[in-house]
Order: sequence, then C-alpha cells, then structure tokens
Amino acid sequence: MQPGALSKALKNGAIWGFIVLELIFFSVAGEFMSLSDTAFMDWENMLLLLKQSAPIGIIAMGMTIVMVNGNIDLSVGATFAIAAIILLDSMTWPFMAAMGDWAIPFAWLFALIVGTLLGALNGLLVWKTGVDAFIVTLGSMLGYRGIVFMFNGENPTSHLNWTLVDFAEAEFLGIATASWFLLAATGAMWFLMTKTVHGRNAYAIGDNREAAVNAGIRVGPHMMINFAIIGFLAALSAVVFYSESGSVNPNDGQLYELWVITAVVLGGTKITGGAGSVIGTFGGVIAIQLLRKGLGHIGADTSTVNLVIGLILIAVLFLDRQLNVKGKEALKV
Amino acid sequence: MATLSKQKIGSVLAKQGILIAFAVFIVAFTLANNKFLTVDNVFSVVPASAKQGVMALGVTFVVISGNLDLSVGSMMSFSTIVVLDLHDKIGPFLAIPAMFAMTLCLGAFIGILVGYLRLNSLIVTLGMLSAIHGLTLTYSGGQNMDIADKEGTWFSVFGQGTALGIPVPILIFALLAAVLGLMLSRTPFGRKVYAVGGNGTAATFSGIRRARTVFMCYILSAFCVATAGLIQASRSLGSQNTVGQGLELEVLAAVILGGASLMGGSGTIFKTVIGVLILGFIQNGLLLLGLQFYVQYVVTWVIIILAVWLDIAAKRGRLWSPIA
Amino acid sequence: MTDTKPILRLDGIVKTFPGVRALDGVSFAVMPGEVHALMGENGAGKSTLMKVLGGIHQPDGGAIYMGDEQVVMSGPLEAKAKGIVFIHQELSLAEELTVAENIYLGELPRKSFGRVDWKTLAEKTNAILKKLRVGFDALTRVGDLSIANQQMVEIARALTVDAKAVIFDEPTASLTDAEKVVLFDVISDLKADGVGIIYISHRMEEIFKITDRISVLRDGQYQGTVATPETDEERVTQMMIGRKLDLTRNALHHELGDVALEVRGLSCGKLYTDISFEVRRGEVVGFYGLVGAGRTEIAETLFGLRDPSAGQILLDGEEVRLNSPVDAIARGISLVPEDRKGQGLVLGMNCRDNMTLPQVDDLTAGPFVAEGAEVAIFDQYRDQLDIRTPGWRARVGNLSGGNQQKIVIGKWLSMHPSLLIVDEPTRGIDVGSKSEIHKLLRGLAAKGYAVMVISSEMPEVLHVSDRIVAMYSGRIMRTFTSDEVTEDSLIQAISGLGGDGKAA
Amino acid sequence: GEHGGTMRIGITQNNVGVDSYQTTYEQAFIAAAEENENVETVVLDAGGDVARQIAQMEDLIQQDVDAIIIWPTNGEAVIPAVRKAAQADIPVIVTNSNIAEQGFDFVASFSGPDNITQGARSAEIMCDKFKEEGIEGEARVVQISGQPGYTTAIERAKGFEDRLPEVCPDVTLVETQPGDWNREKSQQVMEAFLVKYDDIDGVYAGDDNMGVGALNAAKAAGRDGIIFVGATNFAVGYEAMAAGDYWGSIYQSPVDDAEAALQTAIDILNGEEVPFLNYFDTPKITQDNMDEFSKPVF
Ligand SMILES: Nc1ncnc2c1ncn2[C@@H]1O[C@H](COP(=O)(O)OP(=O)(O)OP(=O)(O)O)[C@@H](O)[C@H]1O
Ligand SMILES: Nc1ncnc2c1ncn2[C@@H]1O[C@H](COP(=O)(O)OP(=O)(O)OP(=O)(O)O)[C@@H](O)[C@H]1O
Ligand SMILES: [Mg+2]
Ligand SMILES: [Mg+2]
Repeated sequence: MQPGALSKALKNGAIWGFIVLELIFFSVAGEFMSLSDTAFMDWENMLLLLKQSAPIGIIAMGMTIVMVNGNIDLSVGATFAIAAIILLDSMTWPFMAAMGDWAIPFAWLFALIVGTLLGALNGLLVWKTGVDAFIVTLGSMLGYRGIVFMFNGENPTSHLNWTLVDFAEAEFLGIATASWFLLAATGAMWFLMTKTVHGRNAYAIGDNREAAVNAGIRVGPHMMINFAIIGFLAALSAVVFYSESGSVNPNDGQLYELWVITAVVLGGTKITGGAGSVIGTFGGVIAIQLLRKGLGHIGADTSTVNLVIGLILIAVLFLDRQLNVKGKEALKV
Repeated sequence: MATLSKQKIGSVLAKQGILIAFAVFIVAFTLANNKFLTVDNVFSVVPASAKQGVMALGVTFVVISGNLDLSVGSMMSFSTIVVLDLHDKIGPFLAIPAMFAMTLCLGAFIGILVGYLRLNSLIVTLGMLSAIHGLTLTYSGGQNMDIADKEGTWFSVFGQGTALGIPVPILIFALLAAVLGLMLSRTPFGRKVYAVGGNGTAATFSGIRRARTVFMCYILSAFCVATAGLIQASRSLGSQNTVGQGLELEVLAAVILGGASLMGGSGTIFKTVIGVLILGFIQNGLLLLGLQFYVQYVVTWVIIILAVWLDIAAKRGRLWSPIA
Repeated sequence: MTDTKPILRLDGIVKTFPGVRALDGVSFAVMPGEVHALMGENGAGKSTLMKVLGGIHQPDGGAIYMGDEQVVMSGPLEAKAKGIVFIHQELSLAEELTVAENIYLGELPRKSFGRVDWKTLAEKTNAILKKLRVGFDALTRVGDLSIANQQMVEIARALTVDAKAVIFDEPTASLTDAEKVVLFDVISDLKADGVGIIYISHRMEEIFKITDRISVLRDGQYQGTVATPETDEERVTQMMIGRKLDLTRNALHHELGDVALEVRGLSCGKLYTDISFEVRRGEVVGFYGLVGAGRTEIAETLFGLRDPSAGQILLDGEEVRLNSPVDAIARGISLVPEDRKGQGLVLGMNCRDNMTLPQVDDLTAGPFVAEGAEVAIFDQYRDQLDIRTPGWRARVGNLSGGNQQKIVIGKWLSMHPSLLIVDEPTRGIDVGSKSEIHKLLRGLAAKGYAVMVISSEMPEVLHVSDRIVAMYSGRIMRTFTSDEVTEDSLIQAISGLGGDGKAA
Repeated sequence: GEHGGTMRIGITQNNVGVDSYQTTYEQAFIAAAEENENVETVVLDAGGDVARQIAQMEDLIQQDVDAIIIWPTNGEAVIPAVRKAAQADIPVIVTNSNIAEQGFDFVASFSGPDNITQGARSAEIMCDKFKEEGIEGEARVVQISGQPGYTTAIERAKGFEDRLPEVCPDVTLVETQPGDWNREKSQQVMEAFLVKYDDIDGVYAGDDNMGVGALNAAKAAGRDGIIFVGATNFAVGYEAMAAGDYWGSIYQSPVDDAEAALQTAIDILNGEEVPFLNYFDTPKITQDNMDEFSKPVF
C-alpha cells in the first residue's frame, strides 16, 4: 500500500492541483496581459466564478451518478432548454398569470417535474429496450431539441419577471442564489453517492452490471432513477439560470452535454463507470470555468481559446495517465 | 420443422432488420410524395449525403476498434478550408496532396494519443474537436475561404462533376465503400480491428499490435475526412470555417443506425452505408414533405431508437430487455 | 437422509438456445443436508441447469418445486428470496468496491434515509471472513485481490443468508489446496445446518471426498444419479462420456533434445526474483505453487508482456529480448493464458477467427485472408480437441467454459510453437478432455517440443511433467524430477518449508 | 472630451468563429480601438452561449470597465445582466442586433443595422425585379432563413415576409427552411426545393453566404432564370452578382458596424448626445448599382 500512496494522493488531488496551477498562471499572466486593474484572484471574482459555474455544475452532479452507473446522458442540454421554456411559458398561462408572484413556485415546480419526466423517459427507454444509453440519449438529444422548437418555432420564449430576477440575483451570506443551488446540489449528490444504498449500488452496477443483476439488484429501475435525477438537475439548472435571464432561445443549452461530460471526466470519473466522485466533479467544473474566465482575462482570442481548451483537456488526461502508471514491471497490454 | 423456419425468419430479420427498415422508409416516402423516388431526387440526396457517408466509413473503423471519433466534423472544416486556400496559392495539383497530408497529420496525432498513449478516445476527440476548430480559425483568420476563379478550375469535378451520368461524389463514396468494405471484412487488418475492439487484451495476447491497429483506424478516418473535405470544397468552391460543425453526431448516428456497437467489435461497412442512406433520405423526405426541420429531429430520434432497438431485440429473441 | 423430502426438485427442465438444446428434460432433486454433485462434460448443460434454478434463465419447459410447492424463479432476486444462493463459475464481482460491499451486493444493511449501515456491514463481513480464514478484511478493494481470493469473496456470499440450497459452480477452478480445505469446511458446516448443496466440478478427487450423491448430464440429457460411496471414478466417467480413461502418473520419458529455453537470474520487480531454469526439447516442465507464487508473471515475461528488471532469457542458446508478444511469437513461443475470457478470447468473434487470430497475417491469398485455410485449421483442431460447437460460425462467447478453453489451446497449438507455455490449461475442463489435453502435451513433447505447464492441480502436474519446478513467493524453492517427487515434498516446497531454495 | 485618461471598453460578442462577418467585425473593432490611443479594450466572445455571455457581462462589471458593448446572443435574456451594468453605472451599448424593449431603460444606445428594414428592402429588390420581368402576377418564392432563434434571422425573415405582400401581393412565398447561416446546409435545402417545386422564380436568403449555397444548387441542377436576393453582401455574393448569377443583396459592412459601435461608446463616455437607435445605413445593392460599392472584404 505504501509505495502507491503518493501517486494515489496525487491522482485524487490532481484536479485541485490543476486548479491551483490555473490560478497561479492567470494571476501572473494577468499582471502582464490584462487591462483589468483588479487582480484575478480577487475574492469577489472567485465568488463570481462559483456563481458562473452553476449552470454546468448543477447538471454535472447528475452526470456523475449517471456515468458512475455506466451510462451517459447526451440530452441534458435539450432537457435544460425544455425546462426553461416550461418555466417561462407557464407564467403566462392565464390561471398562472392570475396568481401574480405566487405563480413562481408553481412555474418552478412544473419545470422541475417536466425535467424529471424527460430524464425518466430516457431511463425507461434504456431499461426497457436495452439500447445503450449513449444511443438513447443521442436520439433524445435530437428529439427533445425538436420538441423545444415545436413550442415556439424558432423564436425565443420570454417572460421577464423582476421578482424572479431579484430572487436569482440576491445574495445570502455574500453568496449568490445560483451558487447556493450549486452547493446544495453538490452536497445532496455527495450524500446520495457516498452514504446511501442507492449510491453504492450505482457504483456496483457501473463496475459490473452482470454481477449486480446476479446479486438481485433491480438494475433497470435503478438506472431510471438516476436518469430522472439528472433530468431533475438539468431542470434545476435551467430554473436557476432562467429565473435570472428570463428568455430562452430554442438552441440554448447546445453543447452543454459536452462541457458537462468534460467536467465530470476531468474530475476523475471513469467513463466506463464504477468509479468517480461528486467532489472530483465539483473540481472539474471549477477548473473549466476558471479556464474560460482566465482566458478572457488575459485577452485570448476565440481561436486561441478553442485551441487551448481542447489541448488542456487532452493534457490533463495525459497527466492523469502518467500519474497512474503502475510500476515498470506492469503487464504491457 | 415449423420452429426451424420460424427461427430462420427470426435470424434473417435480425441480420437484415436495418435493410427492411430502409425499404419501409423508401416505400412510405414514395407513397407520400411522388417526387421522392426519382432519379433527380436520388442524385441530389446522395451527393449531399456523400460527405457524411465518406466520413462514416472511416468512423466505422474507429468505432469497431472500440473507440469514438467526435473530431471528424471539425477536421472536415479544416481540410475544406485548407484545400480551398491552397488551391489559389499552389494550384489544385499540389493543394490536394498537401491537404491530405495535413489532415492525416491530425489523424496521426489522435492516433498516437488514443492508440499508443491509450488516452480515452471520447475525451481526446472532444478536445480535438475544439482544438482543430481553433486551428482552422487561426489558419483562415476567421474568414470565409473562396476560390477566386470558380468557372475556370477543374477542381470542381470532385463535387459537381459526373461520370457515366452519375455524380462524382456518388462514385467516390461507392468506390471508397467498396474498398474499405473489403478491407474490413476480408483482410488481416480488418480482422485485427474486430479483435482489438472486441477484446484488446486478448488481441495483445494473440500478438496483435493493438496500438498500431487503433492508430491505423484514425489514419483511415482522417483519410476519409480529407476526402469528404475535398468533395465539400469542390461542391461549393468556397466555405466558411464551420462547414463541418455538428457533422460528427450525424456521422455517428449513421454508424450506430448501421448497427455498430459502441462497445467495439461489431459493425460492417455495408450496414453503415445503409445507415447513411436512411439518414440522408429521412432528411430529404421530410424536406420534400415540407415539414419543419425540427420535425426531422423528432423523427430521427424515433427512428434511431426503433432501429437499434429492433436490431438488438431480434438478436436476443425478445422485444423487451431482460434487465430486471 | 433419504427418507426426508427433497428440499428442491427440478422436473423435466428443457432449455434451448438458438441452435442448441442445452437441457432436454432434466430431472434432479436435492435433499436437505446433502452434497449433491452435478457432473458432465464441458457443455453438458450443468451451468445452464443451475442458471435456470437461479432464475437467470427461464426454462422452456418443466417445473421447479421447493418442498411440495411449485415455484417460478422469475429472476435472481426471487431465487435469493427463496433461499437459493448461487456461487457462479465465472467471477461475478464489482472490482472497484470493497469486499464487504461485494459480499452483501444487492442487500446492503440500511439505516434511516436509505443510508448504508457501514458498521453492521463491516461486522457481519468480518465474521464471515474469519470463518473463511482469509488474509484480507472487509474494506479491501476486490480489484486488489488475487483471483483465488476473489473466488473466496464469491464463496463468502453463500454465508450471508439463511440458505436453503447453495449452488457451487466449479468453485475450486482457481483455488489451491489451502483454500480448498477452507471451502470444504464451509461446505460441511452448511451441510450440518441442513442446507442442500449442489456441487459442480470436474475434479474427481473432490467429488469423491465431499459429495453424497452424483447426478450426471450428457449433452443436455439426464444420465442418472448414483450414491457416491457406491460408485467409483471409472463408472462416473463412463456415465459422463461413455468410455474409460487412463488416469496414471507420468512414467514415460522421451528422448531429451537440446536446451530450448534457458532463463538465468530473471527478476521482475517484486513479482519474482532470481529465477533460473531450463527447458529442453522433448521435455515437459511443470510449475507448481500457490496463488501469487509468480508463475504466471514468469510466463508473461517470456511472452514479451513484462519487462524483466534483471536476468537473461536464452532461446536455443542465443540471448533474446522479447518486447512484445509479436517478438515472442516470431521466436516460436506460444502462451495459453490463465484468464481465458479476459486474455484468451474475443468473445464476440466466431470460433474460427479466434483460433487463427495470431497467424492471420500469414494466412493470406493476395491482400485477403484465406478463409479456406482458416476453416481447415479450425476443423483440424476441432476434431483433435473434440470441441463441441454448432460450427465455426458460432460466437465463442456462447460456448461452454470448457469448450472455450479448448479453442484457446487450439489457437496456440496451431502455431506449431517450439516452446509452448500453458497456464492452467485444464481449468474448467471435463475429465475426458483433460486427459486428451494431457495426452496432447505429452505427445507434443514426444515430437520434440519444449513445454512449460503451470498448474495449481497437483495430479495434473504429476501426470504430465518430466520435471517439476516448485515455487514459493516469487522464488524457485526446488526442482524435482518425476521420479523423485512425492506429494509431501512438493507441498512442503510450495509452502516455503523444506526446500533448499536452490534449483536442482 | 469630458472623460479623462484612458477609456476601458469591454465588448462581448455573439459568436466570432461562426462566420466571416463576425470575424471581420472583431478585427475591425480591435483595429479601430488601437488607432485611438485613449481607448483600451477587453474583447470577449460568448461563442453563441447566453450563459457565457451573461458571465462575461458579470466579469466586465467586476473588472469595472468604463463602458460595455454587447452583441446579444438573445435580445431578452441579457436584459438583467444589462441592468446590473446600468446599476453599476457602466453605460451599455448594444451592437448589431438590439435587445428587447423592456431593456431599453438600461441601455445607453443601440448601434447597428436595422434588420427589419433590411428584410423589407430585400423584398422590394425582389419585387422590382419580378416587375421588370413581368412575372409579378404569378412568381413563386422560397426563403432560406438564418440560424433558428437568432434575432437577426428572425427580424430579417419578418421584414421580408411582411413587406413582400405589400409590394407584390400576387407573389407567393411557398416555403421557408433555415439554412443556419451555412452555405452547405443552404445548398442542401435548395436541392430539395428544386426537386419539390418545378417552378421557382425567386430565392430569398437570410445572407449572401446562404444565397450562394442556393445558387450553387440551382446551377448544379441546371435551373436558370431564378432570381436570388440575399442580405449582408459577402464577397462571394458580390462576385456572383458581377458574374450575373445573383441579383441583389443588402450592403452591410462589418467594419462600419464595429466602428459605429466603438464610436458610440466613445461618444457616450465623452458625454456627447447620441441617438438611442443609432442605425447605420445598409443600402440595397443589385447588379444595376454594384459599381457604386467596393467589393466586401469578407
Ligand atoms: N447464452 C447462451 N446462448 C447460446 N448458447 C448457450 C448459452 N449459454 C450456454 N449455451 C450452450 O448451452 C450448452 C450448455 O452450456 P453450459 O454452460 O451449461 O455447459 P456446462 O455443462 O456448464 O459446461 P462447462 O463444464 O464447460 O462449464 C453449451 O452447448 C453452450 O454452448
Ligand atoms: N498475498 C497476496 N495477496 C493478494 N494478492 C496477491 C498476493 N500475492 C500476490 N498477489 C497477486 O495475485 C496475483 C496472482 O499471482 P500470480 O499470477 O503470480 O500467481 P500464480 O503463481 O501464477 O498462481 P495462479 O496462476 O494459480 O493464480 C498477482 O497479480 C499478484 O500480484
Ligand atoms: Mg459451466
Ligand atoms: Mg497464475
């Protein structure tokens, strides 16, 4: 056990090390390249970072359990958009409009229910048809997006409610509403995955599905619950974000699945399932947001941003691999 | 006897399910719109699908080897922009091999990362999707790329020409499908691709160079992407930087529709071709019916899931999954 | 015990797979407190019958009774709820999870809010582990355990519930003698508690040691049940395969040729140290030791899969560097690996393609694979090894475990190696085929091949070897010739006792 | 000027890599800023993502720049972020496509083209040509619109669809499909149109890039005599016009667009009066008058 301890610690801490590196780099580079007088590692800026991580971060928490489970969900971006439309559109329905600001909790509820149902539908398809989750959700990524467009054609759906905006922009203990939701989602998923039977079964199924089936775990419903969870969290993310922005384009949330998966993988979750952690994912989310923000801070242009983000992703994967090399005597397969 | 013939029908269905689905679509669309099954239409659908099709051929190899390639769309933008730019600078004769060389370098880079360094292909190609886009933007300065003398170049032959009355893109696609189909099903290399995708460890234990096999799959994929870029560039003789954006998923959908498993080890070129044609005809059929593009999204969703579902249902001999 | 009612009864079970009638009207009963052996050749349908009982497969005909009541095993959960515990032939564990979580997979103890009761879990698990006398604890990650220890985890599952019947499907296939003793203790405890035990194994000596009755299957058909004390190996074998077998020790020696392989002072990190031995043409050298003794790692090094940290490998007197299996194969080395599913076979590929995989580059006609030549090779080894398959097109994954193993052996024999290394060559193989394989190995040696046999079965090592290398904890303890070896001295050597620590 | 010292102006653009208009805009913006020694800029790109754009707004507010220019990804979703800037006393200038009316209170000025008018002008160009050919009584038109959901696409389509029946009441718009600002996609859409409709007299494309894609399809199918009208005159459109294949478009220069936005911001920081809707002119361009315009650089 002892010889592996250092590399193990390094591995588990890799994402945090990377975050520290980013912070140092952008702070130093910012001194020379940035026009901003304020330092990058300003406390306010870090709080902002947390807030800006929320839309991707909340979904990433759901993606963690789905990926640990051995599945993947490519449709979260579309679910995000549908939930946003329900949130904003429902407030204009006559009976809702009649309720004034009391419509807000109902609008939230509707959006969350719809998100959960869409997630559950993915799960049901995976369960009942036995089609791989990648394919099912690749399909529903298109299908759900089609549904988004059916709502309101190609036009945005908007309903700017200032009460809602004020709530979303509010701060409690200096931390923005969106950040609180991110922290709550992280905490809840951490509890679920480390402390509960459901969470441990998620690992077991992702690790060896056949063994789980043989042990009598009801794999189908279990996976469906996890898809419902990610649907719920995608909707929660939308609810938090669109409460503040009040308008959704039909192609909003596109490519979110890729960012979310990137964050989850950077955070150390195994793509084949069976291993991963919510805390790691949190680190992955922060690392990505930091990267985007930092590149803006030092004035990198679009082509550089694309190039750098792509290469960093690969570099982190490479480093992770290097940290994980078993000794020289390892089997070469 | 009765059970035997029933079993036979079942196994025929299992093997040819995708073909039957294809036939059903063709009949349905033909009934719905009399323009659908016309030479005009077929010759306009297939060239448009040809570049996705050509890319799908390469991705089939990658998927069978147990990996993914999400960078093909972005890489196709790159090769299109490069060949158009070089066309005016060094002439088409040199531009084409130069573009192929550059695209193959990108493929080799991915091949090294995934094959030799054994990094996860989903993430590597996701990263490359973004990085190659950045590269393309840097190369072009973000500008559209157009050939100056559009009428006077023979370069247009790959996208717009016809031979024996058949559009050249169709010929390229058919030729490449035939060659790669034989390569996959009949050559030792093809066998190794299946082995590496089916069980990489066992393949290594059997003396197969796993890394080299995966590397070659990405090289092939890049070759197909370069060919698609050539068709694309030649079709429009001008292009924007995002010309291939989003194609990676369309291509992957076609490969999956053809029945290749993402776990690796299964799939064929022939079925991928059918997958490409189904997606192409759906797209075209719905357009002919005057349906909104987003209806097409929903239909594609239903068709992908139904096709894959029926395929595996036939294989396991029951409709619903046995998972409790 | 025969006067009581059967705890479990299967009646006329039929099960077909596409192209195979795996079970054809099999009836079978288990009494409480009985150890009931289920025997049959590879592919006879033993595992399938048990999977029907365990709710993993649904039968196409027949009925299952528990007591007087007819039951339907709709799934593994149902079977477990009815008190039927199934220890699988193939390991069925989640490697990333701890031992405790694996043992209680699917029934983790709960607290409020669906939380796992870690304390109870650890206590219960450690109690079971203590009974099994293993050297790891509840919190060990299963992936860090050796195959044998993983098998012990699998066995531990039998002790978690109040079972009415426990099915052991070849539990000893990867166990060594030390663990077997523990397993047999566990079985006798269960037996004393009145549990009915179904025990599947190809190892005759175990069957006669621990079972009360023996039922035999052949080609999916029930051949009958006999009381163990009233029968003998020969009669059972005859029921299984319809003929007699030669089960003697190796007494015959072939003319030895030149040294084909010489290993000098080979080490590989901590896996093994200072290994020296030689194998001559015409000689079979057996490697015997406990799990973790490092035999497999030596084989893997010789096959180019591990880089040695010190020492030399000489083939035909010439020092070689083997960087990959490609190098090793080019030098005429073949390795039948230990883990057939993970390392030996591409389960999704057909039988023929698996068998010709290492030589596919050479079997060409123009740019294409010469399929006719491939089929010829397949046919030859199918006949020689008596591989039961519907045809070369069958997916290897659908073959029974033993037939899969034969495909792997065929694959490497067809390479005509000058040095053949076989690691646990008969794991999970029925007696008939086993003796065929032993004959084959002897025959190869007679033809001038050099053969290394790694095995954890003493009778096997004794039966095929001209010399036996005994290993303990990464070192060679002693080398025996087949004339001087005794079971006692061999056991002492592999336990780290007695041997003089030097290759003879 | 009233503003002492250097002005720090932040801009968050919609999606720079996506077409050469936006790229040229960015380059022109940076060039214009470099020319003015009193101006320093922070140039950001939202990559078409609203969430990223709002985050960039927050970053710019947090960095306490003097003014913010925004090219909205969604004309309504950015309003609260714009309000935040206004509350932090940072003037916001909207560029290229405007935000919704609810946000006007928080905005100092809008600078950009009038997309509705552009759509209307395209309708007029097409109608005039139909009249010239004498087919205004029966002509059939198809439309290839821009990326679904984008304000510019929506407004141009609206302007065209509203104006066409006013000027040419007997012309029918038979179908609209999006071409996503993408030449290839547009070409594919047009291929299907050509199979489906034997009689197409005019094609309106949301920009020239798509218009040329449609033209390519028509050429490949050997269908002559179709009148192509686009918007945002790209270099390819200009060339096709010169070759006589493409009838007309709307001349809109990203350089003008960028310079107007920067100038508006500077003027506001200098305390000058600027009109709230600061449209720059986007004239009609057809084969008849194209000599008056220089070939677009993008
Ligand atoms: N899922 C399956 N699909 C098709 N055929 C199968 C399947 N499972 C088992 N079979 C076939 O059923 C027959 C019986 O197999 P089974 O695994 O029960 O044999 P076994 O007696 O356990 O053999 P072994 O001793 O080798 O483990 C074999 O011919 C096998 O190929
Ligand atoms: N004491 C131990 N506890 C747990 N694992 C061990 C122990 N010793 C060795 N191992 C691991 O168990 C694995 C099996 O060891 P190895 O393959 O060398 O045994 P072997 O001599 O080939 O025996 P067999 O082939 O019967 O398993 C090795 O990967 C080794 O790292
Ligand atoms: Mg078996
Ligand atoms: Mg071993």
